Amino acid sequence: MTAPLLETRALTRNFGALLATREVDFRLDAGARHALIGPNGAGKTTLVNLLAGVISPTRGQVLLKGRDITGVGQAERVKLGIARTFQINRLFRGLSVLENVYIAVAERMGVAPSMFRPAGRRTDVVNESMHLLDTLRLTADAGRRVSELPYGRQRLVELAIALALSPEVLLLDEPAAGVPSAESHIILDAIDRLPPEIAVLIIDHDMDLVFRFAQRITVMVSGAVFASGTPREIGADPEVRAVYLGQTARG
Amino acid sequence: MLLGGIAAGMILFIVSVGLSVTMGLMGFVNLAHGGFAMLGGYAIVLAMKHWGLGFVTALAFGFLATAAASVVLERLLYARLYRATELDQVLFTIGLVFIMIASLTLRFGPENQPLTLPRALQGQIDLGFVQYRTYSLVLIVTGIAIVVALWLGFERTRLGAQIRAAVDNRRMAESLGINIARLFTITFALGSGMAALGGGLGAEFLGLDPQYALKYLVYFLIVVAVGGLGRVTGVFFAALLIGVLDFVLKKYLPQGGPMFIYAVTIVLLLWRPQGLFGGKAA
Amino acid sequence: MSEYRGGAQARTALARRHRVRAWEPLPWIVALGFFFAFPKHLGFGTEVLVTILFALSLDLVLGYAGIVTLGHAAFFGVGAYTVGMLAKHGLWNEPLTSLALAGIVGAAVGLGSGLVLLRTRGLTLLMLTLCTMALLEEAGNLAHTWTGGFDGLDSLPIAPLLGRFEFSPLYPTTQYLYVLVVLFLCFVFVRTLVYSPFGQSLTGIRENILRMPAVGAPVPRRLAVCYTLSAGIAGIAGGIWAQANAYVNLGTLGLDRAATVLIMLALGGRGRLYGAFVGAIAYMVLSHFLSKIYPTAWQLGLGLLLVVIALFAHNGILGLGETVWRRLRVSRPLNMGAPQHRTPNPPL
Amino acid sequence: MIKRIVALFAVLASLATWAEAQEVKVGVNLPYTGIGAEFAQLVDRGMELYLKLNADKVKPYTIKLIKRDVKNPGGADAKIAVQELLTQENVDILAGWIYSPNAIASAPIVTAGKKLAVIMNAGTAHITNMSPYYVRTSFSMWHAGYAMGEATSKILKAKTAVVGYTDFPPGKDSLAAFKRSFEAAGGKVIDEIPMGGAGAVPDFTPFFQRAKDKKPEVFFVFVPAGDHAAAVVKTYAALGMKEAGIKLIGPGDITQDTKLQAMGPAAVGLVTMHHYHADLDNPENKRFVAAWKEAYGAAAVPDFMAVGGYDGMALIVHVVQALKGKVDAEKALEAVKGWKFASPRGPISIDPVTRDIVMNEYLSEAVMKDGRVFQKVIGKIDAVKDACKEQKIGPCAPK
Repeated sequence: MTAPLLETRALTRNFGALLATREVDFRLDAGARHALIGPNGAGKTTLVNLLAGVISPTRGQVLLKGRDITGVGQAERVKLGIARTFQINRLFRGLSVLENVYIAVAERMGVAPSMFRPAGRRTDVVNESMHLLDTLRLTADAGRRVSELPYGRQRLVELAIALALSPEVLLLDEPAAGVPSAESHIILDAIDRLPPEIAVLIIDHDMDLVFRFAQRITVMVSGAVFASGTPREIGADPEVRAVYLGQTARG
Repeated sequence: MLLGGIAAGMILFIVSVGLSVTMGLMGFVNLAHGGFAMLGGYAIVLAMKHWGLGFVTALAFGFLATAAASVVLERLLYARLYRATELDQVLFTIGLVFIMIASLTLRFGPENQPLTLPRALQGQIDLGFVQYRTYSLVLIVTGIAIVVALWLGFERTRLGAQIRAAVDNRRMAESLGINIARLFTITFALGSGMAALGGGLGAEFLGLDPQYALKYLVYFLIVVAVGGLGRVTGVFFAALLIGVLDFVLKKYLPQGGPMFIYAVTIVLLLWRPQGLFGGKAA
Repeated sequence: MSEYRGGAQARTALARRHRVRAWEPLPWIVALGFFFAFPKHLGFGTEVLVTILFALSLDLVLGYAGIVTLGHAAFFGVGAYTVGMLAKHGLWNEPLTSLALAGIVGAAVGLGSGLVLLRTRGLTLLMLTLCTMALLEEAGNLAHTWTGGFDGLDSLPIAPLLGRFEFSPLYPTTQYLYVLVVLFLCFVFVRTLVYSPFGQSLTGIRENILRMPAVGAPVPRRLAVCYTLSAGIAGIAGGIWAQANAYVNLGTLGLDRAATVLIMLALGGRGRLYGAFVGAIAYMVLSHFLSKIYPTAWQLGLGLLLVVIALFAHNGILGLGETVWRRLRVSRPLNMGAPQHRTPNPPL
Repeated sequence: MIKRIVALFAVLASLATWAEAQEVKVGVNLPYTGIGAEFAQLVDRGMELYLKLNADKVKPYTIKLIKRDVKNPGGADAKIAVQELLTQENVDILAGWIYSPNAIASAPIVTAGKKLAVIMNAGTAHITNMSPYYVRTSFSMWHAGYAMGEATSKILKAKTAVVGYTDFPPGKDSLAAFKRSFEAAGGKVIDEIPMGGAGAVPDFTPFFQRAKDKKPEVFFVFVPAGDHAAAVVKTYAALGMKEAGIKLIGPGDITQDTKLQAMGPAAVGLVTMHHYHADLDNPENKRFVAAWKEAYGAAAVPDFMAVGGYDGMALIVHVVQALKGKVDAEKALEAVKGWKFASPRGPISIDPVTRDIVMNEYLSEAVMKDGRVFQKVIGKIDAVKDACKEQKIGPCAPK
């Protein structure tokens, strides 16, 4: 068996007395479509933060392609190919959509530290950004300020920024959260069209989305991995149904 | 012989505690806080001078008058800027300070307004083992009484619990049905009232003139930053620490001037960026 | 708007935003015109130009990177003292080289303090920058054999510019043109910087500092670079101030100066390059003339002005102008001008 | 016809120059706003009062005061103010300067501008050396400091002293002056305590506690007049230093008249050396104080700053009269040298060598009299010159 793309070993993080994640062993394979579900407060976002390097674990390890990256910071992990989106938009609200994506593309291409050439003259960055917006069907909005967009399209920009980093691992934290149902298909379509070589981990409460999308599902409860398997296995697991699926309010 | 430093610390505490709580609660950078201390001090000193009020009555008057004035300002102006950027808040409150300074200068002139303490509080007191400045002891006792009262209020009352909850997690508090806007109006009024008390009580040491609002602002801010936002006990210990340290350093190393306090603040803040007792992100 | 047109317009807007706009030579023409029209006001004019330069340096950190600092005068003062001490102690008084040195020393102090301080935010950062500046000021007072203490260093023997042009204390014609040229060069540098990918990433930090690490940006390092460059320009501003006045004192390091420049920038409009110009001129001209009429009135007026700016015109005079302009030309797409500052949150 | 028109124009032109000669423009720089606003007001009122009381002495000329706010002791604003007074307003005479740093910063401009410049307060000793056009009608820190050192030893018979001073140049000047004469007369300064800066009034308790612990016979304090002084007297009383047998002495800044009554009984026993206080017993002063109260209210009282402005304006009027309204700087300097005047502070003159003031110094003790604090003169030294320049100490030595 080859080493998984991204793996955690006994990953534990506590906030004071609260154990946000405990002894999480988790693996994400190359090109995977993996969903992470669980009730509120189960530690899903904490796990994403641990994977992205926003916070460091109290104990345990994170490995990327077999290499221990536990001590590697957030920005460096992006360079290693781990990108993420946020549950609540974190966009450059006062800037145009193009500029939002430009910032990420420039960062990935190593152009960002350059001080003397005008940003607009870096046609490589601009072209790449426009191409990306094209694939997400955001071209028409490229010149508009993000804060002026409807929320659904803002979520797309959130995704665009992450994709601009050409990740190998993409962590999507509730990508459709807050999007009115009339617009949510935009997000779902975009997720469907994600390049197959990217390994995607998605957190969501929307079971339709999860079951439509995922090849594998991990269920977390109270900070620990409760069950893991194919959608069919998870769907059929009576215990999962008892603790989670049965009581889910949404989806 | 730290009593002098402790007394100075008490003044710092009384003025700064309101600033800490309101900053912690709303994240509002209120540089006009020293201005409320000044307005209160003026109210107290002038009420004694012109209306012949007693010291304690005048303090109560200053507290109420300043609290009332602050409510008006809070509702009319501050409330509009709760979600504004830090810089806008800084500008707004600096502007407010300028208006306060200019108004007081126009009305009362640029000079110091001397506080005349009741005779009983002047001079020295014999503690048996040592002679000490009576008023310093009065300040220390008052300061301790205030911190105990505030602590009890914070820990034991519903209002206190609401404030603590809101400081720790505003969203959570809101979802629990706490009316943040009302809560803030109340704490803002209380905080400004406290500042007024501090302005009046401290006038003996710090004087009282239109520049007061800016002269001591840095000290108040240092105390709040070191103590942590929204932490009554944190501010208390920070005020004591700064007061005593300042006193001791000035007495034994007067050559260094106020340099040490700045150095100490820098070191403390680098060591604990959220303040010695703060937990929440600043 | 068709998809194609929207994309093309956004692309052109980005590709063209750094281009010199038709009105941009105007401030420089005005500045030159001032030289000939008001020969008796050149002392004031020089002070205004230096202040613009200083405000411009602050705009880089405050307007573009979004760092609120109350200690920017530290770098101004360090630059001024570099020039002052070198000249006063007979070490070096050639203007151009000592000015460059002032910039380097300012940048060095900026780098040192930036690496340490910029990890913090909010009130903590505000207090740290303020205390660092206050510490420098006290140190300056303590080291009076070198710095002249409270009195400062007076009658600095600054050598003639390029060996030919004397700095006259009473008719500062040389000073005015010299400062104008330096301001222009620094402006060109800052302007280039803010339209570069580096500048774009600074606006990213300003707009959402939490997102930046998630796109792989080394935020602390980038902020430190920005802070260093800004400190260098502030150092040049301080150095040239010392040269123009043949004088330096502790006031160059004071909170007064740091707060005033912040107010000016906010008044003019931050993150807009020309906000520094508009703010410094508006502030200084108002102050100059109003306080002539009635000094306390100036303070009252300034207070009211700040309150109004904070409540109703978050982006200063230029921001107001832009809003009006945009209202007049509703259909134009965004990004025709400089990178926009964050939209203010609506009041509750 | 043409001839007539030409003649008319000639007459008009000569009238115009005559009218111009009638008006002398005096450019005043004072910190009208900020921490020095109170001082500015005193000097300003002093100047205005002289003009008001002596309108007949000014005739046939008129003196126009052009006032500029210099805001703070930073130097920069003062420099621009002076520069513009010279280049824009074309003033004939400059006046003002509360703060020494401002006078120091302005010096090169004053020199380049070639106008008589009357310093009405700034007291750092060597300032008058910095420009040949500087003339001082206020004081040098050495006037009171040096005299006090001698008096402390000879009149107060003290052998040990602690010096506390505000840590800025006038404070250091005062310390140096006191120490020099006190130790020359056989006394000993056992501790020197810098007590914070001039910007904000510190809490003096730690410094005074330190002084008290040293148990000197006298505690010589220099702090800027105003709020610093009020706080000094309060702290001295509150710490019981009087009861501990330590005498508080200093230049008159600590018993500034405008603050004295507010200090109340706490001030009793203070011994100061100064060239002026409102209780001086001479006819000029009686007239001056009465006029002051009439002009500015019964509660108002003039002080040494007010006198600096008053006497400064007297000097300016003298110069204007001597030069018949055409104030040329070099001639003005000649007119200034050796000028004598019966000031509210007693007879004064300008030292022709140093352009600094020569005046009496009064040793006074604060006592209670008729329910108010009264400064009783207990000693007097006539015609005191600035000892710093007399003895050519440090920067006071001529360049």
